[in-house]
Amino acid sequence: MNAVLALIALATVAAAAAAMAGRNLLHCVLMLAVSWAGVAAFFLWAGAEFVAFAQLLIYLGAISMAVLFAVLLTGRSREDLAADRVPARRALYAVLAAAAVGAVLLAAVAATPLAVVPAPVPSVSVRQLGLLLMGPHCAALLAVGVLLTVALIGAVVLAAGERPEKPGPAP
Amino acid sequence: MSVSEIAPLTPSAGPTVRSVRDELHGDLLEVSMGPHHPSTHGVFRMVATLDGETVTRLKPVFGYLHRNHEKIGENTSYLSSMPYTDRLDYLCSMTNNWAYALAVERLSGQAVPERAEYLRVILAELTRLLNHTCLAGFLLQDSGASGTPLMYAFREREKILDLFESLSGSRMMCNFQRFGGCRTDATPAWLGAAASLADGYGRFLDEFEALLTGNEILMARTQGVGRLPAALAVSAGVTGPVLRASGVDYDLRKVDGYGVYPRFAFRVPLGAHGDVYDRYMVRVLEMRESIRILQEALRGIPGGPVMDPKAKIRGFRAKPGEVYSRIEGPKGEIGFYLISEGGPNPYRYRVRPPSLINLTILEDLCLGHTIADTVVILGSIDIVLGEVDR
Amino acid sequence: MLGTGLLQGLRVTARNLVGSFHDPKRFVTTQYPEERTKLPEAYRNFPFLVSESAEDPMGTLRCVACQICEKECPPQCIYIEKSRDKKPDANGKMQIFPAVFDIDTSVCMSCQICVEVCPFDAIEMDQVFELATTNRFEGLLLDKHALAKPNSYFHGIHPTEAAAVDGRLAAARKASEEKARAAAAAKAAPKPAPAAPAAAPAAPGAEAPKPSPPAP
Amino acid sequence: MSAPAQDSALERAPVLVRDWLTGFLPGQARWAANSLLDIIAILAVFGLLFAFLTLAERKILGRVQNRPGPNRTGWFGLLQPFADGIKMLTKEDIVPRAADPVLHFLAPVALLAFSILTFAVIPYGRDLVPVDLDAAVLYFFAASSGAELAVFMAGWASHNKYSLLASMRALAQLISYELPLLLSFVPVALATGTLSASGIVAAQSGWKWDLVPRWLVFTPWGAVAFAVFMVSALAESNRSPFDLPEAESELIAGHLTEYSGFKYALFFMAEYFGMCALSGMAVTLFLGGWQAPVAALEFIPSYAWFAAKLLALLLGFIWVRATLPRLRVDQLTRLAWKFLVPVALVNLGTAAFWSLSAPWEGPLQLLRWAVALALAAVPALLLGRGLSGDLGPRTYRYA
Repeated sequence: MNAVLALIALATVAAAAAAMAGRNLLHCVLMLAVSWAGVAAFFLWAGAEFVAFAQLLIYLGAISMAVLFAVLLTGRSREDLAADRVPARRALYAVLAAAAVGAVLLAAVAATPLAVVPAPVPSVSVRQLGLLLMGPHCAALLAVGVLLTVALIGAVVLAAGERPEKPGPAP
Repeated sequence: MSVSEIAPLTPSAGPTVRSVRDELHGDLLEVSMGPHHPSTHGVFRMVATLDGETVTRLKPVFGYLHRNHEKIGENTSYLSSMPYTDRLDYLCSMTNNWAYALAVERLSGQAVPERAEYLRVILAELTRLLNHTCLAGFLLQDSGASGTPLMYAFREREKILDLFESLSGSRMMCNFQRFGGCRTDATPAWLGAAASLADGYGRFLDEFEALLTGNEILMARTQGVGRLPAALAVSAGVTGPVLRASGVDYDLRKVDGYGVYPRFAFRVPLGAHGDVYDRYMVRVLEMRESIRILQEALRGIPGGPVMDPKAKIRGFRAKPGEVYSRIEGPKGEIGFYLISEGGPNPYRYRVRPPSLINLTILEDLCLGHTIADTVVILGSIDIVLGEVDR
Repeated sequence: MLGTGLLQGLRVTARNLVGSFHDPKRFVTTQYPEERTKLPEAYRNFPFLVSESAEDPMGTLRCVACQICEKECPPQCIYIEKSRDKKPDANGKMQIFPAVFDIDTSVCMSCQICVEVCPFDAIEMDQVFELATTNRFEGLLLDKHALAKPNSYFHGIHPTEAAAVDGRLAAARKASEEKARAAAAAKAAPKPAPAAPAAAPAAPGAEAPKPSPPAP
Repeated sequence: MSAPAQDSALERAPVLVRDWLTGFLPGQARWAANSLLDIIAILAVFGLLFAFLTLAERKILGRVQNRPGPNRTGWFGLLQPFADGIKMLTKEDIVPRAADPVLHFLAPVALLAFSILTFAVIPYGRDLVPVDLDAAVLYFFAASSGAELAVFMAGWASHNKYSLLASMRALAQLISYELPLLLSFVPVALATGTLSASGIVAAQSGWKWDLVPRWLVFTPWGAVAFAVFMVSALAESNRSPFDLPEAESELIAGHLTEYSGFKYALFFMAEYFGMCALSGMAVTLFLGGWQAPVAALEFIPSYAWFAAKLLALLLGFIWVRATLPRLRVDQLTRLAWKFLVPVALVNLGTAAFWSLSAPWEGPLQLLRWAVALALAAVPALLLGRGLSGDLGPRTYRYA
């Protein structure tokens, strides 16, 4: 079983690395999408189908689109898309920051006693998931719902407000 | 910045997406539609500068079909120019022939027998039916209906073209009118076939309107699009259904009363908004009026000769002088201006092309609309490149 | 309410779909190579030279190489070279005949002006439209041998027009014979009259409705 | 359901064939062989369906336009799809020099991959579900949402301003129609209580008063949801009134401009597979999957019923394509945001009311129907009038 897990992990990390190192910005965004698909594969391996498909739907469907639009609409022309070489000094700072964060993580992982035998994979059907969401975790769900609605309304106001009322025949 | 100043699209490895820097709107995208474009009714090019989707500048480029028609007209005899007038607006050859024949008859003071006048009115109204049906079909084809209305329009057009073929010998290049009447006479069988076509046409129009007029998508695509104010239409010299759709009451059949039109009772439909939907509806209502004229003319056609017996075929020489005569073609006022010095061929031969003159307002109609609208607006103006470029 | 127009449109297309299976009015295409639509009699495409008899087309061509059609043809696609010697035509009168009579069918637009201006009804419109050839130049340049077709063929494709033309020609022939007979009689009767009457009768073949051509 | 219908030979034929083929293999290998057989069956059936769907579309379009449609290749034109296939294979595959080769190649492959993935969860027959997932419908929408990424890749990679404009439009259209598509599915989950496709089909079995089958389309909210689902399916598969990306009349071939040869055919295969998948899901959600409409007709095998309903919906797609003109981009997105999404949201309320009022009896049943119908129809009418604003037939004066 671990072979599959290792494979997925390797693929995801490789995709994420490619996303970071790519020269063409669009290739990076697409590699990012592939890494998100890798995360969905993790969920599938863990047996949580609902979360895996939700992850696929939301990240691959919507968020990658948002990132692509952001890249497209801000990019002035194609030259800006191909990022140039990273100067040495900035690369050094990047490595240092990464090392610090890595050290903290490693310390946390080392400190917690990991269970040797992997916990039995709980099979949660969609119905139970729904009941859980509506039951004990209802408050969290509603909070997220409100947050998303606010974001949506904010986007609408931003988009609608930005464009001056078009002269000439209103469609 | 006019198109000529913009450097041609250099095939450099860099961005071929030509973005025209314009401080106000950021990147403007310049898209050239045509001359080889599926929806521009022939070789016609529109260079549209887009801000996102909406058109900010639209420069029509034509002349690809220029065949030097008027200079050839000066070098060939009066009779030999007649077949070339079929090639002007190749959808309506009968009305082109009539306009040219009328000009030469006015120049040489020739009388036309009664039966020929009636036959000319019948053929002109058949051509109007044919042209407006074709237009409605093309308009829908441009707005995306995958060919169905166009095929129905062409099915009916074939019936009319069969009538032209059995009368003049050719479906579209009829070369049928002569100075002083028509080349051959219409047999009673032909008149019967024309009458049955006219009676059946009303049913076809009902089916056609059921498919189109009430269609919400078509209404959404055409109402309020390409609005032509009456003042601009009159000052730009626009004529024909495009002008009447803006509410200006100007139909040469009523204004000039040429031929035997005053004898027929028919009405001239007028639009109120002057948008693409009105132009489409005015043409459909005009078709219904043409059917009434056709039925009346077919009932009232007298006997007698179709050709003025004294008319000379060979060595025809018009009296010196100049004339401008015009008729209400399906696309607008088509006129011929001739100057004759008494020789076998005219000194000056000029055609007033309604398509070209109606085309001058294309940019005014398209500003503020999207690319999809420019195609529909161009379709509603109803141009034929043979007439635009001559 | 939103959508009724769309439903109406759908009903029309449905009626056409069903109609195309049983109603001939709603199934209009003919499968060309297998079925062919009947060409109307007045259909015209590309001219041909009329010859009196089918056996000897070159000998009995009506054309007298007067080159009027060459001048009047709008796209100038006819090329004629006169012959030096003469040959007797239908009325027995010695006439020039065309040594070379070429029509470039790639230029010709079948406008039928040549038929109208021809004083001798020597050229008529054909109904042939399947003329695809492999080479553009020689293949489409028809010479007089390819163009000549007998009068019977003309009666085949344009019966009424052919009858009218033959009627006119017969009338003209009868008129010229009577004139010749009257002239001969006048010449024979007043034997003693000193001089022979005026020269030969008017050129044959000039028909009433087509006034004689001015000097070319 | 009467027992004999379930295990009549014809009904169990596919399963018997499968067991006969892979019966001898041990557990794990047998599962692998079975799924391989499923894949082969799906690709064969839907591949052929795609081929003959293109032919059917051209024949029906022809018949609607009073002409025969392709009848030259083979008998009644039956070999036309293969002729097209060979033509597409032999056509030269041109890649523009300035294009981005990786994305240009990857776009059709990704689009086809995502649209084929969606076939895995549709129940084709009584127990003919390739993969019976618990969250099957969610998987279906997740896979079909991947198509946007591929369409964008196609548009951007061909480095041509027409396809650039078209891929922007395509994205706007696909995203704005994904919402009503999902929202119109939610009441089905609410009514049937499960996300698994076979569960939904099972919930729609049986007949009310032994006449009307319990398909969800016959409930007031079901009809509205089915209409919204079908309109969104039309838009998601870029079909007729919404075939903006390939709007020939405006942007030549949209994001397909720089594609030729077999890649161009792949795009169309993906579009047709998408169309079949969405119709298959519509049949599963609203038309009772493989249930027979009348008890008497139970002897006809379940997969035949599924095929009949699927073909009926596909005929509807073609019929609409033959008739309706195309919507403009802004009208298209306005239709989605200002009409379909609100109607779908209100429909949620109607479905909730419907399931809560299930136990009402006698006169209350009529009241339940009345309220449900009002809740379904009134917002649609109001929003429709709001949407079409000043559009309407006009009267003309004569001079």
